[in-house]
Amino acid sequence: MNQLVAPARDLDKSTTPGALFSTLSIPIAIVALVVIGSIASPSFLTVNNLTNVLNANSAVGLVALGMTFVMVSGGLADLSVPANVAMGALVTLGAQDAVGIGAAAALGLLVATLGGAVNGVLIGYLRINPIIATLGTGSVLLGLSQLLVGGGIVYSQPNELANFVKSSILGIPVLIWVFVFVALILHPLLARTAFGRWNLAVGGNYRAAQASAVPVRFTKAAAFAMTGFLAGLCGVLLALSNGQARPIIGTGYEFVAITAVVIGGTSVFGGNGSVLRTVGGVLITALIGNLIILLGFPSQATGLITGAIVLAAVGVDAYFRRKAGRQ
Amino acid sequence: MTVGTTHEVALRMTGITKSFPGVMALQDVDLEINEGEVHAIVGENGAGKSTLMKILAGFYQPDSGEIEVGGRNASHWNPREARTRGIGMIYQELNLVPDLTVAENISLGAMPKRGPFVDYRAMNAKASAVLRELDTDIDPGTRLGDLSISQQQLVEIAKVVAREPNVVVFDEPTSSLGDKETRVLFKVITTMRDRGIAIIYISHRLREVMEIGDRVTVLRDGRHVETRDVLGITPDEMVRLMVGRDLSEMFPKLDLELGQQVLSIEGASREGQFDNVTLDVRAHEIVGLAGLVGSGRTEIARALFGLDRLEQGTITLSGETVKIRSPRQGVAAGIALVPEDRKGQGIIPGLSVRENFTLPVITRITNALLIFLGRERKIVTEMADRLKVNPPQVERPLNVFSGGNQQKVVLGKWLLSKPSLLILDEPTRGVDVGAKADIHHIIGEFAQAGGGVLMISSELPELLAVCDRIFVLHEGIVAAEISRADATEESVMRAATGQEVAA
Amino acid sequence: GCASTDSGTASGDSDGVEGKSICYVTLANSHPYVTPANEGAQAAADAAGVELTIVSEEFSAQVGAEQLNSCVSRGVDGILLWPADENSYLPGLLKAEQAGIPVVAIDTRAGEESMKLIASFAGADKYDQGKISAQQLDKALESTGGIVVIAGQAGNGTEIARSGGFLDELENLNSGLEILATVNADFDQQKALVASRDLITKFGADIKGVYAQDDTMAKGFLQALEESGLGFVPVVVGINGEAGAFDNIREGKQFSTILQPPFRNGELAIETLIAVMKGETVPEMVPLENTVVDSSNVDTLEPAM
Amino acid sequence: MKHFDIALIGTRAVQYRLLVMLLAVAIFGGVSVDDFLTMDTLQSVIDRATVVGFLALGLTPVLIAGQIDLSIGSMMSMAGITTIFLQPFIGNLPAAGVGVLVGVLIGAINALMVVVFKINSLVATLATLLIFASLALLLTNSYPLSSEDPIFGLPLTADFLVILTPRSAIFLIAAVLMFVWLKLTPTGRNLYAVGSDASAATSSGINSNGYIAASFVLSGFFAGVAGMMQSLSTAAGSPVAGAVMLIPAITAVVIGGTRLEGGRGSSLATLGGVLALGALTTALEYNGVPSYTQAIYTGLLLILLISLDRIVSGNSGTTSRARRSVRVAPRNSPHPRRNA
Ligand SMILES: Nc1ncnc2c1ncn2[C@@H]1O[C@H](COP(=O)(O)OP(=O)(O)OP(=O)(O)O)[C@@H](O)[C@H]1O
Ligand SMILES: Nc1ncnc2c1ncn2[C@@H]1O[C@H](COP(=O)(O)OP(=O)(O)OP(=O)(O)O)[C@@H](O)[C@H]1O
Ligand SMILES: [Mg+2]
Ligand SMILES: [Mg+2]
Repeated sequence: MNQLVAPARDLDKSTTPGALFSTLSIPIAIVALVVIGSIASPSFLTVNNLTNVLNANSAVGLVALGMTFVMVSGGLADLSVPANVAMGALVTLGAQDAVGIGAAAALGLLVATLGGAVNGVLIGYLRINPIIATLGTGSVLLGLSQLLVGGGIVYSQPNELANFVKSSILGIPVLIWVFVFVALILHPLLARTAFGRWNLAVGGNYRAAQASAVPVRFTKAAAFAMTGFLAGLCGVLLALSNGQARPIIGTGYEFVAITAVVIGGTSVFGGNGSVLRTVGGVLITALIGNLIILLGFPSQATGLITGAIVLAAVGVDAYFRRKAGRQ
Repeated sequence: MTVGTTHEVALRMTGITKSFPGVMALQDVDLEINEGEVHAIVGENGAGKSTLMKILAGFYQPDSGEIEVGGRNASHWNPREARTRGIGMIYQELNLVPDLTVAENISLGAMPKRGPFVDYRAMNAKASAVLRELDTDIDPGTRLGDLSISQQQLVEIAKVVAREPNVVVFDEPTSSLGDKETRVLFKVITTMRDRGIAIIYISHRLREVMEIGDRVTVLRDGRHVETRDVLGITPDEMVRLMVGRDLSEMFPKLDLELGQQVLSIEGASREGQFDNVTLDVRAHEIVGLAGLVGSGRTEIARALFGLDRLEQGTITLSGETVKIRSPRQGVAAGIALVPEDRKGQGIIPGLSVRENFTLPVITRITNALLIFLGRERKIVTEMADRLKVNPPQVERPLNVFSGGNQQKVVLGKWLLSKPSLLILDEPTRGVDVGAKADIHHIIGEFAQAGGGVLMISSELPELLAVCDRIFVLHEGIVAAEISRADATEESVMRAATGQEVAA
Repeated sequence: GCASTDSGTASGDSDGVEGKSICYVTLANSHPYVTPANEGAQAAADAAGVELTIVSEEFSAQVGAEQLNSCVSRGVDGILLWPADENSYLPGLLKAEQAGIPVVAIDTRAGEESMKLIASFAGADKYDQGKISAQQLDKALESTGGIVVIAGQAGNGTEIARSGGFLDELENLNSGLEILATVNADFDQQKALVASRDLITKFGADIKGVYAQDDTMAKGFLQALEESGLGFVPVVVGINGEAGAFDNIREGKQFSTILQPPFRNGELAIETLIAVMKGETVPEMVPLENTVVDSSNVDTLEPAM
Repeated sequence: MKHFDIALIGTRAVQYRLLVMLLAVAIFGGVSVDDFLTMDTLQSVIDRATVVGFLALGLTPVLIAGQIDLSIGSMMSMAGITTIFLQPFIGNLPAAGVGVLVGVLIGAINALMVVVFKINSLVATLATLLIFASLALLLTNSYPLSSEDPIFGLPLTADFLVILTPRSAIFLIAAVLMFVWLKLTPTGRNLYAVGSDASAATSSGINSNGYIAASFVLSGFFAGVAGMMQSLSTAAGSPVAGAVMLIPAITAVVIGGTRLEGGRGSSLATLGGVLALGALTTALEYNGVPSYTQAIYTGLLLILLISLDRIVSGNSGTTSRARRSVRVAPRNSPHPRRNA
C-alpha cells in the first residue's frame, strides 16, 4: 500500500497495479488481438496478412510518430495533418513533370514542412491555442492544395522512385522500412536527447521550462514542424505508391494518429509519453482495423470499436492513476 | 494573550490518519481548537500541516479518525458542507478564479441573488466593505487576474472573512505578503479572534507565531508532538520539537575575503518596474535585495537573467559587458536564477528529480546526439546527497516531494549549471526551519567557493543574517545601499518605505 | 415528375435567355468527376450568354439544401441542382416552385417527392450502371463464384443507385454469384487498397469477381492484388471510364468500365435547364449514354477523364 | 464610476471586430453582388446560420468550462436519424422530442467519461465522435432516412417576421436566453469560475464536476436540437449530416471570442461569430468563389482574428507605473493552466 508509484514512463521498479497496467497494457493488447485474430480467421496469422496490416498503416503511422512529440510538448494535437498530407502528395505529383520526380518529392516534403513550421510559429512563438491554429492552417492549406490542382486529381507518370516505394526489401515492403527507420530515429530522440527532454519539460510546465533556459518556443515549434514534415512524407509515399493523389487523400488521418498516440498511453496534457508506446498504439489500431474486416463486421463499425477501445484504455489508465493519487 | 480556557471547544479532530501512496502523511493526530483563540500549527515541510487542514475542509477524506465541529460530528464531508458549517480556509496556494472580478471571487459559491439573477450591487457593496476592513483599496470590479500576487492574497483573505466563518484556517498566509500587509492581516486576525472565531494559523515564520498565536501545536512526520501555550515556549524550543533535535535557526555567517566584481549593473531600467538601478556583486559576496512587495526586486532578477527584456542600462559580468536576452544567454553567461514562484516556474512536476536537476545543463552532458545517462545519474545523485534531498530517490517525480525538498531541487538544478552569479528570489519562502538552514548552508558554501550571490527576500531577519551588503529598493529605485555593519531592521525599513534616500 | 412547360414562364420571353442568371448547386469543387462537369456547365452557360454562379455543397446534402434556399432567395432565373441525397432538398424545391424558378437535376436523381418538383434530370442513369455492371459480371463469370463489392461513400446517392441497380439486377437475373463481402471505400483509391488487402487475405482466389463502384477503387483493388503476388485474375468491373481504367483494360487486368463523360454531363444539364427556362418541353430525363468499355472497343473510345 | 481596464477594452475589441466583419461583408457583398443587401438575403443568412448556430451555442458553455466537445456533429446525426426514424411509430412531435433526448443522452455519456472516468475531454469526445458517427452509419445501413411526412417540418423554414424563419427565431431567442443565464445568474458566473480555475472553484464550494457535466449535457441538448431541426426541415435523417459541422461550429465560437482555455466567452459573441461566418460564406458563394478558396479565406480569418486577440489581450503589452495594479496576463500568475 505504502508503495512508491513511479510515473508511467518509468516503471521498471514499480509493482502497483496501475504501473503494471501501464507497462503491460500495450503488449497484452497486441497479444490479445493476435490471439483473437488467429482464432477468428485462418488467414490472419500469415506473413502476408501481417505484412499487409503493417504496410497499410505505415504511412499514417509516420504521422502518429510526429503527433507524439506534439502531444508530449503540450501542443494537444495537430489537426492540420490532412492538409499537409495532401500538400505532400499533390506537390509531388503536380511538380513531377516540371522538375522530375525526385525534386518534386523533395519539394512536397518542403512544402509540408513549411506548413508545419507555420503551425509552429503560430503555436510556439505567438502562443495561439493549437487546436484553433491548426484548424485555421489546415483549412488554408487544404484550400491551397485544391487551388493548386484546380480541383480533381493528379496522376503520376511511371517512375523509378514510385517503383522503389512500391517494392520490397528482404520481403518487407519499403513503406514498413520507412516507418521502422523513422521510429528508430525518433524513439531515442524523445527518450535520450536534450531535444526530447525539452519536449517533456515544456509539456510538463511551460514556464518552469522557460525559466530553466529551455528554448520553449523553439521546442514547441519544432514539434509541429516535425509533424508537418512527417505528414508530408506520408503524403509523398501515398502519392508514389498509389500513382495518383487527390486533396482528400489524408482525410481522417489526424484522428487516426491521435487515436494511436492516445492508445499508446501518451498524456494529452503533455509532459510524458514515448515513441515506442506510439508504435504500440499504431500496431493496435492497425490490428483492430484488420480484424474488423476479417471478422466480417461492416467497415462502418471501425469507428465504434476504435472509439470504445480508446475510452476503455484511457479510462482504465486514468482510474489507476487516480488510485495512485497522481491524476 | 490569555488562553480562553473558558471558551467552548470549536473544533476537535481525534485520531486522524491519512496516507497517500508512498507516504504516511498523518498518523493518529489529535487537535482541539477553542473559540476565540489563535492556534498556531508548526512543523517541517511535509509534516502534514496542510493535509490536516485539507481534511478539516473536506478536501481529503481521512483514512480514519473523527472530526467534530461545534459539538457535531463531521467526519466525512465535502468542501461545500465544510463551508456551510462555518469552516473558512485560506490555502497555501491561491484559490481564486482569474477570469472573474474581485467581487465575484469574494462571493464565489454564494453570490447574493435578486430573483434568479446575481445582485451585483449587493455583491460589490459587500466586497468593498470587506476590502476596506482589510485596509486595501482594490477595486471590486477589477478582473482578479490583473492583480499582483500580494493583492490576490488579500482578496483570498477577504473571500474567507466575508463569509463570517466560525473557524478560519490560515495556511501560510504571509508567504507572499509584505510587512505592511502582514500588519493589516494581524489586525484582522485579532479582531476576528476577539469576536470569538477560532483561528488556525500555519506558518514557518516562528516570529509570527510568537506574535499572534495563543497556543501552538507542533507536528513532526505526520504525528502530533505537542500542544503548548505560546507564552510558555521559546522559538528554540519550538524548533527542537519540530525537528527533534537542537538546531540553530541560521547558518553562521562566514567572513570571507571579497574577490573580483562578478556582476555590475548600471542604469538598468524597465518601464514601470525599475528605474536607473545600479548595483554590484563581488565574488564570495552575498548581496541582499530588500524592499516592500512590488518594489521591483523580482523584475530586476528576471531582467538580469533574460526572462524579461532590459530596456536600458548595461550589465557587466566579471568585467565583460554582456547583453542577455533569454535565459539561455543568461545561463551561458554564468547566471542562475532561483525563481520566487516555485510551483509555477521552478519545477516540472511530472519529471523526476533527476530530469529536473539537469534541465538547464542537459546540453552539457550530451554528446553529438545522446544524453550520457550514466553521467547524468552520477552528478544528480551527488548533488541530491549534498543537498540532503529527502527521500533520496531521484527517479521519483518531483511533485510528490514536499515544498522544502522541491526548493532544494530547484537550487541544486542551478548549482549544477556552475554559475558565477546565483540570483535567489525568496529562496526560503514556505520552507521549514530545517530546510531553511540547509539552504542557507548551501548558499554560504557557494559563496565560499567563489561565487557571487544576489538574494531577494521579504524576511528581513534572513537578509540581515546572511548578507554582506543590502541594496534597498523603493518603488523601483535603489533607495539605499547598506553595509552589513550598518544594516538593521530599522535602517532597511526606513529606506524601503522611502523615508531615506541613497546618498 | 412531369416535365412541365409552364415553369418556363418565369423566364418571360421564350427566345432570349441572354443575361439571365442560373444558380448551380454542385456536389463539390474539387473532384475528378464533378470538376469537369462543372467546367462543362460553365462552358454551356458561357455559350448561351447566361450568368452562372456555382456554389458547392461539398458532398453534404444539408449544406446543399441551405444553398438551394439561398439561391431561391436571390431570385435567380433557373437552378441546376446536384442532389447529394434523396430528400433533403424538398423545402428548397417547394420554395423554388412558389417563386416560379425552374430546377433541373444533374448526375444524381433526388427522391420521388423531390423529382416531382424538378423539371428534368440530366445525367447518367446510375441505377442502370449498377445493372449493367451486374450483367457484365454475371455473364463473364457464367453466374457462379464469389464476388466482392467495393462500394463508394456510404449513403451517397451514387453509391445508393449503383448498389441498388447491381443488387436488383443480380436478383433479377437469378444470378448464382455470391457476394463474399461488401466494403465502403468512399470512392478513394487508398481506402480501396487497404480494404482490398484484407479482402484478398481473407478470401484469396475465392474472389472470382470484383464490382468496384468506380475505376479509382478498381485501381486500388488491382494494386492490392499485384502486391499480394497471388497471381489469380478475377473479373474486375469498374465505372466512369477513367484513363487508368482504359490502360488496365488494354492490359487485361480490368474487364470493363462504363464510360460516363462528365464535361458533356455538365453541358447537357445547362442546355436542358435553358430549354426549360425558355419554356420548351423537355423530357423527364435527359440521359447521358452509358457506354460499356471493354477490350473489344477500348481503342476506339476516349476516356472520360 | 466606470472602470476601464485592458480586459474590458479587449472585450470591446472582440465585440467590435464582429461588427467590423459584418459591415465589411455587407459592403463587399453589396458592391460585388447585385441585390445583395435585401431582406431576403438577410433572412437566408440568418436561417442558414441556424443549424451550425445551435451547435455553436451548445459548444459555448463547454468551452467556457474549459473543456471541448468534438462529438457535436455525431450527436447531431444521431438526433436527426432518430427524429425521422421514429416519426411513423410515435408521431412527429414525440419523435422530435426523442431526437433531442438522444443528444442529451450522448451528452450525458460524454459527461460521464469526463467527470466520472476522468478522461480528458479532447480524447473522450474524440472517441464518442468516432463511436456515434459509426453507430449512425450502422443503424441506417448508411442510407439517409426519408421522412414519410415531409410537409411536417416545412414551416420551420417558412417566412417569419420579415427577416426570420421560425427556426432562426428560436435560435436567436436561445442565444439571448443563454446570454442572460451566463452573465446574470449565479450558476452562469459559477460556470466561468469553473472554466477559469476548476480547483479554486471547487474549494469555494462550487460543484465543479457538476458544472462540467452539465455543460456537456447542454451541448448534447443543443446538438440534439440542431439535428432535430435539420432533419425536420430537410425531411431527411442523414447519418452523415453532422460530419461536416464540427469545424464551422468551433470556428464560429472562436471567431466570436470565446477562448478554448476556458473562463471567457459569451453566447452573443457566438451568435455574432455564426452570423459573420454565415454572411461571409453567402457573400463568397454569391460571387461564385469555389468552396476551397472560401476555406482559405475562413482559415486566414480565423488565424488573423485569433492572432489579433492574442496581441490585444496577450502578454506583450508594456505596463506603466500608472497602471501598476491593472495588468493583463500576469507573468507570475499562480494559476498555471493545465489543459486546453
Ligand atoms: N496529494 C498528495 N499525494 C501524495 N502525497 C501527498 C499529497 N499531498 C501531500 N502529500 C504528502 O504528504 C505529506 C504531508 O504534506 P503536507 O502538504 O501536509 O505538508 P505540510 O506540513 O503542509 O508542508 P509544507 O510546510 O511544505 O506546506 C508530504 O510528504 C507530502 O509529500
Ligand atoms: N504576477 C504579477 N502580475 C502583475 N503584476 C505583478 C505581478 N507580480 C508583480 N507585479 C507587479 O510588478 C511590480 C514589481 O513587482 P516585483 O514582483 O518585482 O516586486 P518584488 O519587490 O519582487 O515583490 P515580491 O515580494 O512580490 O516579489 C509591482 O508593481 C507588482 O505589483
Ligand atoms: Mg503545507
Ligand atoms: Mg518578488
